[in-house]
Amino acid sequence: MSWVWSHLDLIWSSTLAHVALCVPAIVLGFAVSVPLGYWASRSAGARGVLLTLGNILYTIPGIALVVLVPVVLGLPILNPVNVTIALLVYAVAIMVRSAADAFASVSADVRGSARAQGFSGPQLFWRVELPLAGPVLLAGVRVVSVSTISLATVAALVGIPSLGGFFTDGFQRSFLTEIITGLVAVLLLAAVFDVAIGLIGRALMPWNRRQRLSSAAAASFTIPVPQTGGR
Amino acid sequence: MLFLQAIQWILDPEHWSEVNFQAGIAEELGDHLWLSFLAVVFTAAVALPIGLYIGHTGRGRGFAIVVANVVRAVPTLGLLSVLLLVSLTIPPAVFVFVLLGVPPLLAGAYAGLEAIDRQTIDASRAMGMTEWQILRRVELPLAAPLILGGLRGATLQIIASVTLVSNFGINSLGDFILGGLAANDYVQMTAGAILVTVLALLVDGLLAVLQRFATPRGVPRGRGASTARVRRLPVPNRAPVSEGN
Amino acid sequence: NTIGGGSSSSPASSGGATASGDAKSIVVGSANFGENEILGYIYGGALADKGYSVSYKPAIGARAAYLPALQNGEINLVPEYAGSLLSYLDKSANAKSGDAVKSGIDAKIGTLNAKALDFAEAADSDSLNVTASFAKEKGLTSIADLAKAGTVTLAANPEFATRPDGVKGLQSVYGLKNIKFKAINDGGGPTTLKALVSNQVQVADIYSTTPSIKQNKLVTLTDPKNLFASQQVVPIVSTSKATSDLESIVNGVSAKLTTADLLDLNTKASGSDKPDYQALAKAWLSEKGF
Amino acid sequence: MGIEFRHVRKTYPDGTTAVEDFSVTIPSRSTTVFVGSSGCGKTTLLRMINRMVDPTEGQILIDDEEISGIEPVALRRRIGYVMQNSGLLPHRTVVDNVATVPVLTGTPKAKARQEALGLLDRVGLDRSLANRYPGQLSGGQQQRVGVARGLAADPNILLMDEPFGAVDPIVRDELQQELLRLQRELGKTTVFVTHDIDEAFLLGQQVVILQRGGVIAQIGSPQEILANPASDFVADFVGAKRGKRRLTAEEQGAGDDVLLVDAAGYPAGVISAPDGRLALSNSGPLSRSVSNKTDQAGDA
Amino acid sequence: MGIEFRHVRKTYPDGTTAVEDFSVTIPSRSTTVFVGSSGCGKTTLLRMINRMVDPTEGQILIDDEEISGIEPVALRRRIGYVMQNSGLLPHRTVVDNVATVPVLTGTPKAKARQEALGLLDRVGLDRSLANRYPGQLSGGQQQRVGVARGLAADPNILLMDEPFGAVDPIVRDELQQELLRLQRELGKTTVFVTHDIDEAFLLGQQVVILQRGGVIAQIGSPQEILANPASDFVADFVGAKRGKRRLTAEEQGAGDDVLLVDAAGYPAGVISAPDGRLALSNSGPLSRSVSNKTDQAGDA
Ligand SMILES: Nc1ncnc2c1ncn2[C@@H]1O[C@H](COP(=O)(O)OP(=O)(O)OP(=O)(O)O)[C@@H](O)[C@H]1O
Ligand SMILES: Nc1ncnc2c1ncn2[C@@H]1O[C@H](COP(=O)(O)OP(=O)(O)OP(=O)(O)O)[C@@H](O)[C@H]1O
Ligand SMILES: [Mg+2]
Ligand SMILES: [Mg+2]
Repeated sequence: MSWVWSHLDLIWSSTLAHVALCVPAIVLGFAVSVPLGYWASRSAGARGVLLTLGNILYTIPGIALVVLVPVVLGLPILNPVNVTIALLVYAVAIMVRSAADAFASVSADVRGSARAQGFSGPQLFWRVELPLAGPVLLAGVRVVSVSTISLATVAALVGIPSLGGFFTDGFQRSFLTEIITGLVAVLLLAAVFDVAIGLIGRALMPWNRRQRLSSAAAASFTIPVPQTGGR
Repeated sequence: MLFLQAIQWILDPEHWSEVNFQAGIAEELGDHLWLSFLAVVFTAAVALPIGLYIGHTGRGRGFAIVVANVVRAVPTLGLLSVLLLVSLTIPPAVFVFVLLGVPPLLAGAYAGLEAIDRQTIDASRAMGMTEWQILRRVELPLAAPLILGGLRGATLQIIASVTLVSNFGINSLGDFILGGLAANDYVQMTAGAILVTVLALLVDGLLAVLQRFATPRGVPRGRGASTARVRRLPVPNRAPVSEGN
Repeated sequence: NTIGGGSSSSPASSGGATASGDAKSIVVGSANFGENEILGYIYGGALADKGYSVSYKPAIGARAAYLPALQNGEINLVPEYAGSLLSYLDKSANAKSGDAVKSGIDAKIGTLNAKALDFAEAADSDSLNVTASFAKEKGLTSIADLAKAGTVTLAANPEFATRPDGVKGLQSVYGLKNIKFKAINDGGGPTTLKALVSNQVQVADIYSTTPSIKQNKLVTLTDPKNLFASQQVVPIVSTSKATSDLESIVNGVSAKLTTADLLDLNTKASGSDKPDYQALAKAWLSEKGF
Repeated sequence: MGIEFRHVRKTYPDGTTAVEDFSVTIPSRSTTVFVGSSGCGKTTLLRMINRMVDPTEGQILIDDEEISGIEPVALRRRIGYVMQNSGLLPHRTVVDNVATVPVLTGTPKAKARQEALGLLDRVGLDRSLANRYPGQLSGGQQQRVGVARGLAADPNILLMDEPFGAVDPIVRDELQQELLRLQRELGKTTVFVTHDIDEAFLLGQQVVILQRGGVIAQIGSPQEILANPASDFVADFVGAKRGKRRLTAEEQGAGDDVLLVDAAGYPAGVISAPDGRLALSNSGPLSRSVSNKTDQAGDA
Repeated sequence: MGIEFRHVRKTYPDGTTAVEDFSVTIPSRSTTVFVGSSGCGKTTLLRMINRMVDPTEGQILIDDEEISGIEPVALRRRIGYVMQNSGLLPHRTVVDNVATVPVLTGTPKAKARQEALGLLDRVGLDRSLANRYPGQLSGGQQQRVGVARGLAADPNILLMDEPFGAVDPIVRDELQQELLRLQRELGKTTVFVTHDIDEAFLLGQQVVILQRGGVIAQIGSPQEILANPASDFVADFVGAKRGKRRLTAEEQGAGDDVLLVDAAGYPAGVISAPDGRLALSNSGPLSRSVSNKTDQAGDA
């Protein structure tokens, strides 16, 4: 325990580094997945292709992806962007499916009636479909955020700072305290993100507040995507 | 091109028996599958009963959600480090992957049961089926596609993640990735990644076929296979069917 | 600082990919095992004392990861081990003596846009170890004796499989055909040790300065045919940063670094109170009067 | 086989009191209809009969035996149950659905199937549908299968919870007539739940009009209720107050027919009235006449 | 504002021909009801009017202007549309739902909201509900909001697709009366779709009875159809053939009232007939009398 107190600054800086790896992946993953998911919800063909592709990307082992990204993209080896890109790939692989489900979950009745009111195509998307897909999208983002944070620890295997460093270093030194510190830090960070995203969702979707908070949480559990426990 | 070279690497028969004095593809593949298989079997042993219980009774759902979310946040690398530091054998590794597989399968099992039209179950109960008969004859067959969907998720997840054990000296296809990394041999590393991905997709495809077969005839195929959606005629607006005993 | 980046002894940028431009700002990298990280902090600390702005990228990984990083300028200084470095640079090299190794390295290191500075006296070579009971049972004292031990499995870092002085060397130099290899990616650390002690493997490559050899009463097999070249510590520096001022500081450190120091540092590092690598480096520096 | 509710009360775990204090006697071999608007407790009452719901207080007796002493599974196998949306097993063929309960109770499969085919005839379904899955049937056909399944164990009691609520009006008419025919042929003790007062009056020999909380607003034969609504609520519910049931003759057409409209102006039908005189008749076209009904209600 | 269908045909991409060859003129400022059983093409016809569906062949004209030349979004904003399950936006409050179209067409938000509140009054909804979300309303309340929303842009045409199909019978009665009142007050050209013949007769000044494929079985005022069904199909559909509309007087009660039953024996209502004589009246209690109706249908 005293080790933890004397290394708070290190824990903090590792946490910041970890956050810096994850946040862009989560945000970009969301931004990329929404249009793809929308497309997949509109066309069965696109859905098949995108989800299969997602599955394939998803099964590429984490270390391989982290190492191959700079080789393929020609980026510097120690650039944290490599890890972020790898995380982004996984985030999209998971998120496209839930985005597709989210848009598919928008009631056809509501869509039809909005069209009948005279919503134009873009108005329909921004004012009706996107907000109504919100709860399921939110559930998807929560899954992605948790798994991204957990997954980002593999950065340690290629010498990029993250909370995963506590695992590799602790392991080499047979130092349980350090590994467990890392574990706890990752879990706490995941929890903080989860709560924060939940609150953002609550603020953005007031109509969803009363009836369906629990069902949205349930959806995050129900989405039968393979979850990334962290590889 | 890297990818083609990697395919060539895999097709080289020598690599199937030995790679750099170490276990070849055949042996690593076997070990990888075995470890994955153990993990999947134990995952099923843990997640199915719990998932079926939750789905059938509707109890313990909130608790399961919390547990599954926490489990999902646990970094595999960290947990492996802890457990393998304590004992460097297969069982702790299997335990870690079971943990990884439980959330998707649990979700599949319980979502599968929940997606069944309440009226179907209700009618079965009203006909005089015992709870066990309802589970066996109604819920399991109807939920089979989603349960197998969950199993697919768990399996995919486990096969892809087992590579991590190579870090700790346990055989898996990850050896090719780590070996390639250490020797700056991107071809070997890509080959390792391809092997893992192809293995995962093959097993997934196999399960998908199984899922097809398990989909009861008469139930509309396709995702969700939800019987909750077959009603076609307008139904008077009513409180959700919440009765039950 | 044991892990993680971003810690610098000066306000220099910590995350930047390259530290070009200012010759007085240096990025020190290191391999992913404790001793090397400590060495990184020692060299870095000495430079920081002399007004360099130093940042660290510790625990990058295997040689195949950090040397390309040096080559493209993401790091500027990294502590290396002479023999392994030479066999990385020149797969066919078979120089054994210190001078031959030095000239071998000098001939090739230009490809890394880097320069090797003076060797330290301190050396940390690979060493093959067996448990005392196994040694007794099979009557083993030297690597050559392994020939009579039947099929044995040897554990080492993954690169041992492809290094010229790895399994290949055992075959060509000692004629050993009975070696199976198992990669364990912890630089002779706890997993390797556990595998050895539990007889999952019979031979383990553990750095000679690792305290666990003594602590577990392992038998280090002698290397009569000098398969493992002299592994003296040699700092290598990007050519662009290699001013004479920097060289003299770094060489000054190397001159005082002994094998005993390494063993001592490693013992402390894995001891029960788990001190930080950076603190160990600092302590060593002040002890040696820097 | 009569059914008796004695001061039955049901409070659900969440605190909703669905039924407050309900006592009624349901005569055997006739149809009793519970009618009332959504949420008034109809389903709750019905499901207490086969112990899908257990009362919080009070007793329910079937043929003077308290059902709380009967094992629920055994009880349910003796009672037919038909519900809206049929609740058929989507993964079993029509014939297997009908044969479910006999198979559960140990009838050999072949025999149960054979009998199931007979039941399909009985409810007016073509045998060619026997090997279809429920999803391949129309809503009306599904309901017929549901009725056949309810009859499969040859139960003395048939519970029907809005069985025709979800089908087309035309198909509903057919099913209602079919049910009347079945009832004449089989004479089961039937408890029928609906929120459609027209349906209640058509099918019920005894009609129980319920208010929220399972409170009985009126009980009696359709004629009694229509002629003498016990309260404003009942009058309103059966439409008498709003004048819907109070018809007026509007116009003499070309022939003898007079168009009758209700208070809302909605044409309710035509009647033959040569020169404005009604032809009175005391026996309806069906045996199920008013006097007949009153007799049966008297059984209660 | 009249609507005219000229030889309209609709074949969906999957090959289903929903409407074969449909021609009809819908008079302005009155209510035309399309009635028919499920799948006969009612919704398809309705949605062709606001170009939610485009015909495969034929033309549709509004006030003699071909709508294929009007931009769909603009057209829809001029036409009110109300459907079953209201189709309200679940993420907008009631008042915002009602104000949707005015806001879309550029009315300042505050003004649109103010007007929306007025519309809530108009459809009989309490203003206190204005800031609720649709999920917090009952089904009947949601339908009222749906109607208010349909009226918000003050359209000349109102399309209603089984708007009351999913609500309680009692609430449905209320809503139907409300709609009649609104129609009297506002006089929109209303096209109403239902599969309930009673509803069609109650609401429609012109009723179009449809067979599968959008084939017109009969068109006319309720009285015309009821008195002279054009075919067996129509007779069957309106219930005349089965005798449901053919009432007979059954029994003279204590007072002047006579109970009328239909052919199935189902009591349809009571009529005052002192000494068996009907009191004839040529004007119903509502201004919406038969002659009135016939006039309006004549507009077509
Ligand atoms: N399982 C339950 N738990 C809690 N409340 C319930 C439950 N089932 C029914 N209720 C409540 O009890 C009351 C009566 O419900 P019930 O289903 O018996 O009504 P109903 O008359 O059948 O209505 P409907 O016509 O809508 O089917 C309602 O307020 C309902 O919300
Ligand atoms: N988008 C579509 N694609 C293919 N076929 C369709 C589509 N919409 C409707 N149909 C078919 O066209 C026919 C008429 O459909 P429509 O929805 O107009 O009927 P409806 O009279 O409104 O029925 P309901 O009373 O059930 O609403 C049906 O056979 C239906 O299956
Ligand atoms: Mg009910
Ligand atoms: Mg329709």
